[in-house]
Amino acid sequence: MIPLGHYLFVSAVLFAIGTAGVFLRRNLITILLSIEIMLNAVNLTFVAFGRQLGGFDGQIIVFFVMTVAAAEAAVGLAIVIALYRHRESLNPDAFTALKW
Amino acid sequence: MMESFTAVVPMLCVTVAALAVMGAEAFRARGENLPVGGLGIVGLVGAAAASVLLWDRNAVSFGVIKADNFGLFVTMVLLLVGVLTIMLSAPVVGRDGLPKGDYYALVLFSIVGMIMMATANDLLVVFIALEILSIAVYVLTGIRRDDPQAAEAAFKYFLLGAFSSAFFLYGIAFTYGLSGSTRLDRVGAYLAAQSLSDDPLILIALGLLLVGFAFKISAVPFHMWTPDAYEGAPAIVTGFMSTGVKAAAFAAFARVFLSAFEPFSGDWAPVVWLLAAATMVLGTFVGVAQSNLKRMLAYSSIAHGGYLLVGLVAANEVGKAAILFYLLAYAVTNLAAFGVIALLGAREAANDELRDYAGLWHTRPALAALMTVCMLSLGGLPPTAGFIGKWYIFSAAVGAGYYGLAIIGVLTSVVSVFFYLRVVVMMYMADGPAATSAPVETPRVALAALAAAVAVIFYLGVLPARILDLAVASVATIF
Amino acid sequence: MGGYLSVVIYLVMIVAFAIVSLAVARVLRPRRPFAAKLQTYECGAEPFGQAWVQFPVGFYLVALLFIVFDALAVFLFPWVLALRGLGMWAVVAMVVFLAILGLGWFYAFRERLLEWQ
Amino acid sequence: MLALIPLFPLLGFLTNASLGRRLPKTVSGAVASAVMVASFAVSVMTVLDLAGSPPDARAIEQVVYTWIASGDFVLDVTLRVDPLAAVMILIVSGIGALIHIYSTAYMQEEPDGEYARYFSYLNLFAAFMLVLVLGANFLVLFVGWEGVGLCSYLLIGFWFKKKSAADAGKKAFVVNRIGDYAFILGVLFLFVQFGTLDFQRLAGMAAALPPEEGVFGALSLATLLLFVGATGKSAQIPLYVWLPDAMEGPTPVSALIHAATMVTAGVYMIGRNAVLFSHAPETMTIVAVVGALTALMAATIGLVQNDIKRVLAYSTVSQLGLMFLAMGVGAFGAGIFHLYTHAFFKALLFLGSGAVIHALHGEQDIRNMGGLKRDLPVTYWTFLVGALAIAGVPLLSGFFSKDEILYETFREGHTVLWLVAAVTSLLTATYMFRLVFLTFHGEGPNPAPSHPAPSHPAPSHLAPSHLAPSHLAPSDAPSHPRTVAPSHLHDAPPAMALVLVVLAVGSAVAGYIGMPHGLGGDNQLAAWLAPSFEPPAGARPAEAEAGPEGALELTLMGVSSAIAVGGILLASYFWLRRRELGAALARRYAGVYALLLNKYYVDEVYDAAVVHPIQRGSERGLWRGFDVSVVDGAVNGVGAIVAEGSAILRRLQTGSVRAYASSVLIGVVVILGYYLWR
Repeated sequence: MIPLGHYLFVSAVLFAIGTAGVFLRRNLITILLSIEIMLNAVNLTFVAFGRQLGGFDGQIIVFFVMTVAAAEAAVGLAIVIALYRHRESLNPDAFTALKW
Repeated sequence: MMESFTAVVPMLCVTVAALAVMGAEAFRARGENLPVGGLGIVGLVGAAAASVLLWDRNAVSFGVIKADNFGLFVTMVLLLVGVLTIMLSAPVVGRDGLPKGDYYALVLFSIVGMIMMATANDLLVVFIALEILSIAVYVLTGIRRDDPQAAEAAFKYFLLGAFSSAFFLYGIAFTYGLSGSTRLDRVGAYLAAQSLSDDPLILIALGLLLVGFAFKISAVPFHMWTPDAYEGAPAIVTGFMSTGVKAAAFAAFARVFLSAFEPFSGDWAPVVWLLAAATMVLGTFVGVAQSNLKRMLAYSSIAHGGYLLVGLVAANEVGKAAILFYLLAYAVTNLAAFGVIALLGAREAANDELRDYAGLWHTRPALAALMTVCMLSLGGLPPTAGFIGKWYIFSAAVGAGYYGLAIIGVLTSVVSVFFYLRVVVMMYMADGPAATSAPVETPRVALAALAAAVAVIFYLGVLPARILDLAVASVATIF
Repeated sequence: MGGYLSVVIYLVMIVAFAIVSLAVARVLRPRRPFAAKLQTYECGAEPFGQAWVQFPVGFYLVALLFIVFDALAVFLFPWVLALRGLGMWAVVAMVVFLAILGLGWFYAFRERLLEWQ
Repeated sequence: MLALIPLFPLLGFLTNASLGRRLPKTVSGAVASAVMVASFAVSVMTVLDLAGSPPDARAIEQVVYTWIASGDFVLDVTLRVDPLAAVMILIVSGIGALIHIYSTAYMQEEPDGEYARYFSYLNLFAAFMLVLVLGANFLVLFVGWEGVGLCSYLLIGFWFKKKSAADAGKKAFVVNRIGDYAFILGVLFLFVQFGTLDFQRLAGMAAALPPEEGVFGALSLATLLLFVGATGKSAQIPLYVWLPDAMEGPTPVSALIHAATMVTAGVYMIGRNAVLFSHAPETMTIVAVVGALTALMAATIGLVQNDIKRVLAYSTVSQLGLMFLAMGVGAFGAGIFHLYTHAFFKALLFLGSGAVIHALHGEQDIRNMGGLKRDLPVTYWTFLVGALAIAGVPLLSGFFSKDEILYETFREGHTVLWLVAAVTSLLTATYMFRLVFLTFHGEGPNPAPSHPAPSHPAPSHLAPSHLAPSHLAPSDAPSHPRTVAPSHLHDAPPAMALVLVVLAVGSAVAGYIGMPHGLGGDNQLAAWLAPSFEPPAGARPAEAEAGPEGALELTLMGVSSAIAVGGILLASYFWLRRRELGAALARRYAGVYALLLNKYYVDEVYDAAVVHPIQRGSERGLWRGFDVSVVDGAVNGVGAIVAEGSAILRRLQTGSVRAYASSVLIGVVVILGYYLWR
């Protein structure tokens, strides 16, 4: 059996990759994907903990998180499309009309 | 089985209203104009009635929704916010050509999320509620599809919201892993047993949850989305989200940190102290330099979040009750202020620059007078709700020995009066531009909502005792 | 950990092989670039336009709707598996759930969101 | 019953604020005046009631309701009349009523809506002022304190179309806010120390403590903070700069708010907390010194000012300084006595100057006046009474009160302060009679020392930086330069004349209520007020009542009489008999003259230190073509730190979503880092 620490380490690395993606990628869609990676890293944590603790709680929580993530992604995509229609750009740094 | 539904009845009422709005819009004949806002108000009033009946019952549904008095108090505040929002929206939706069904349904769904968040007794439910309300509010922020600023605001709000909710969820995962449950009572029991240990995982979980909440209540340094989102969104939506979201987030924040994580208050209180101080100072000082009224009020609401955090740090009996009282006072005042801004806007021009308010007293005296009361209340001048709220917060801080926070709070609120009074100066002591000078009939419903809000502001300022007793009773039952 | 040592060694070797072979190729190969050689390889077809193709927005919208209904499956599968033990309440709950989704779908349909734009 | 006193003006405010635009002037003016008279009547009844009870039990209390209850701390909205408050409500409602009546005539040229707006503010002010003096604890007092500040601000800027008026309003507000910082902190501090904000309870608790002799303890700090608040409201060094500018408001407002009532709130507040202050001798010394310095400084400035209201404004600052001096040396009764007489004669002087300005259609520069004695007999004679009273000529009200301050100061051993106060008295008599002679005597416009006498008001850029343009009326109201021949001038209309006469009688006789023992009087006022300055019964320490030192008192009285007469003679020598001498003097000591004329350049220093840095910040494009003059005025005073800091912090908000995300991430890293590596 793989010890819990390994799972947690992998999920932490995944989370960090997602976080880095938010900062490093210059395309809105990719940034959305990075956030999905972060959420999935958390899902991995849940499943790992759930298995450690026994029972199905962890997995069931993941179902909910997945659903929420899907809804969030849907809205995110819609907002990005709306944004794209106005500015013809997907570079996050192009949107600085609101500041100060 | 039925018994377990009692605690969710208020939420069900609002949900049904939201579905009814969608259904009515979906099944209506083309071109038919339905008063769907009225449907929403019916649902909200029903939910309010249910909340009143639930008072003192401590109903629990499925173990995860707990309609205790604390939750019900916040629920009532949220329902009030909802009713006022819908009443103030009526003229705006028609004027700006917003999709009616979407708009009202989203407002109602986000209220469901808020109520769920305020009454949640389970971290996972807090997360789901947070997402329900956030997703609805993201869309509401960008609901003006013809406005590039609205799209930008929605996008920034969404991106940062999703980003921070990932941290929040990570915190929940650790809490779950440590305590074996996401239920607050079980988490609390686990933490109480560990309170002497220094397990870094507990602290990581604590820190991540803190980040999630701090983002939603826009505490510095997690506030950056706030001014942009508030400025870009339609004024009435800004009013709604600056009050409703903040109230719900604060309720959950207080519940989680003052019940389950109470044993670790020695660890989180210093951090929240810093957040509160930074939030008050930054919100106030940057607000001084704003020339756009919506943006100025955005910074002001950041600062108000800081005052609320002071109550959370103090966390004595007065402080807890003060949070509830302040939430109510702030919600009513801020919503009314944004309501005035919304009513002054036009489809082509938002008219939300400070200079657009010049001479308002001469063209629309009623709105100017209402706005004056709101500004005085936000500035914490007696005899308005804002003054009493601030008084309680600061006296709680003093009572708990946090003199530094109290002094920072007093000083920043004195500075903040400058920018609130600038609005009053503009309205009374300047000549108006053409934009807002055309005398327009203010719609009755909206005017009634504003008048009611101002009545509440004065009621809370002059006769706060009753509401405060309620607030004290609400916190006494759970913490 | 011991059981996974072989995997780690395997992984290291894979990476090392890729790096080494690419590096060796770079050193040994002749460099004579010309236009056709530098072109993007598109299965023999003549490449045109930018590599970053703009998909019509309609695709995204369909994807959007798909995601929403896709999430439904997450709840349907465990429900089906456990239905026998759950009884009537589970059926009612799922019907309500589906009804709400259905209402959403119908709303989208009436608002002409499902039409190809 | 007590609640009725502020309630009447509040009703007046509500009526005029809601219906005012539709009411004809006569009605809105009558309503506003009637509610004040009603309030005065109730006050009189209350005070008679109070006088009927034995001196130890002279307090009527009304708990309106429980306002705030947090934990053990319960705070009621309580109104309490004790002897001190009794004096104050009589002054506020009485003088207030007179000024309302006067205003009905004075503001006659305003359009209907503006007229009602004016009276609604004035009523609201009176309501708040009455709350201030009736409040039985700090929080109720604070309600009034903030409220009068707001009203004063609105009234100074009443003619907002005149830029100087709008600026003056903002200046008053900003300066007062600075004082209020300190005040709120002081109140909070007292709350921390004593757990109550009720004046009587505070006094009882403080009385149990030993005085903080030679140490600067908690009580000293709290009272010092309160005093800083008082310097804002009552225009003392260093926060006095707003009051002279406040003269941009309508003249009756200057009379009511900036002379007779609101500005005395600081003095009242110290009197109200006499026990606290007397247990903090260090603070008391500061109060006395600040008061004396302010008195002297303002008097010297008043000597050379040329705007009739500005002279009176500086005289107000100076007289307030004397009151603080009295408070500082522990002569609370004397201070309140002077507050009381001052309310009469200063209101009279302001209203008299209002009548002059009214007659001259907005002319305020005394260099363009002269010889008005003929045409404005009522105004002249009443003004003269007021001037004699403030100068301290024997047997008029000002004499008794000022003399008592001087006497008490001397008796307490503050010889230097006594000397300062005596010089101030001399200057007071001199500048007041300079004003009288230049305005009412002589032959009409007389040449100014350094400026050619403008027949039309001087353009403001020529005048000293803060000298107001002489327009009284807003730009759209008729405003004639003085082209009317003097013979066509008309004296004050009946309503105004009546008020002037009433106040003149008051200024003459009001002092007899406090006639000192030395002159065979029995100083009823001091006896009446005494219970208010002592801890509540039970906690009162045994008193060693010093017997009146008749001889000393009479000697000092003689000195101050001589000072008053000397001052008047000095003025008559320079400005009546040998006018050219005044001009010559000004030329000879041009440096001093310029220093005084420019008010010691304090405004300029504040400008350089506070306002200019902000404007520099503003010009860096922060305000983006914004109407700086109107909107930013309120911010200009906040302070350089706020504005510069604000500008820098604002730049953090770059608009880039990734920068925002980094902010979130930095927050996460810092919080988690703190937890893991602390």
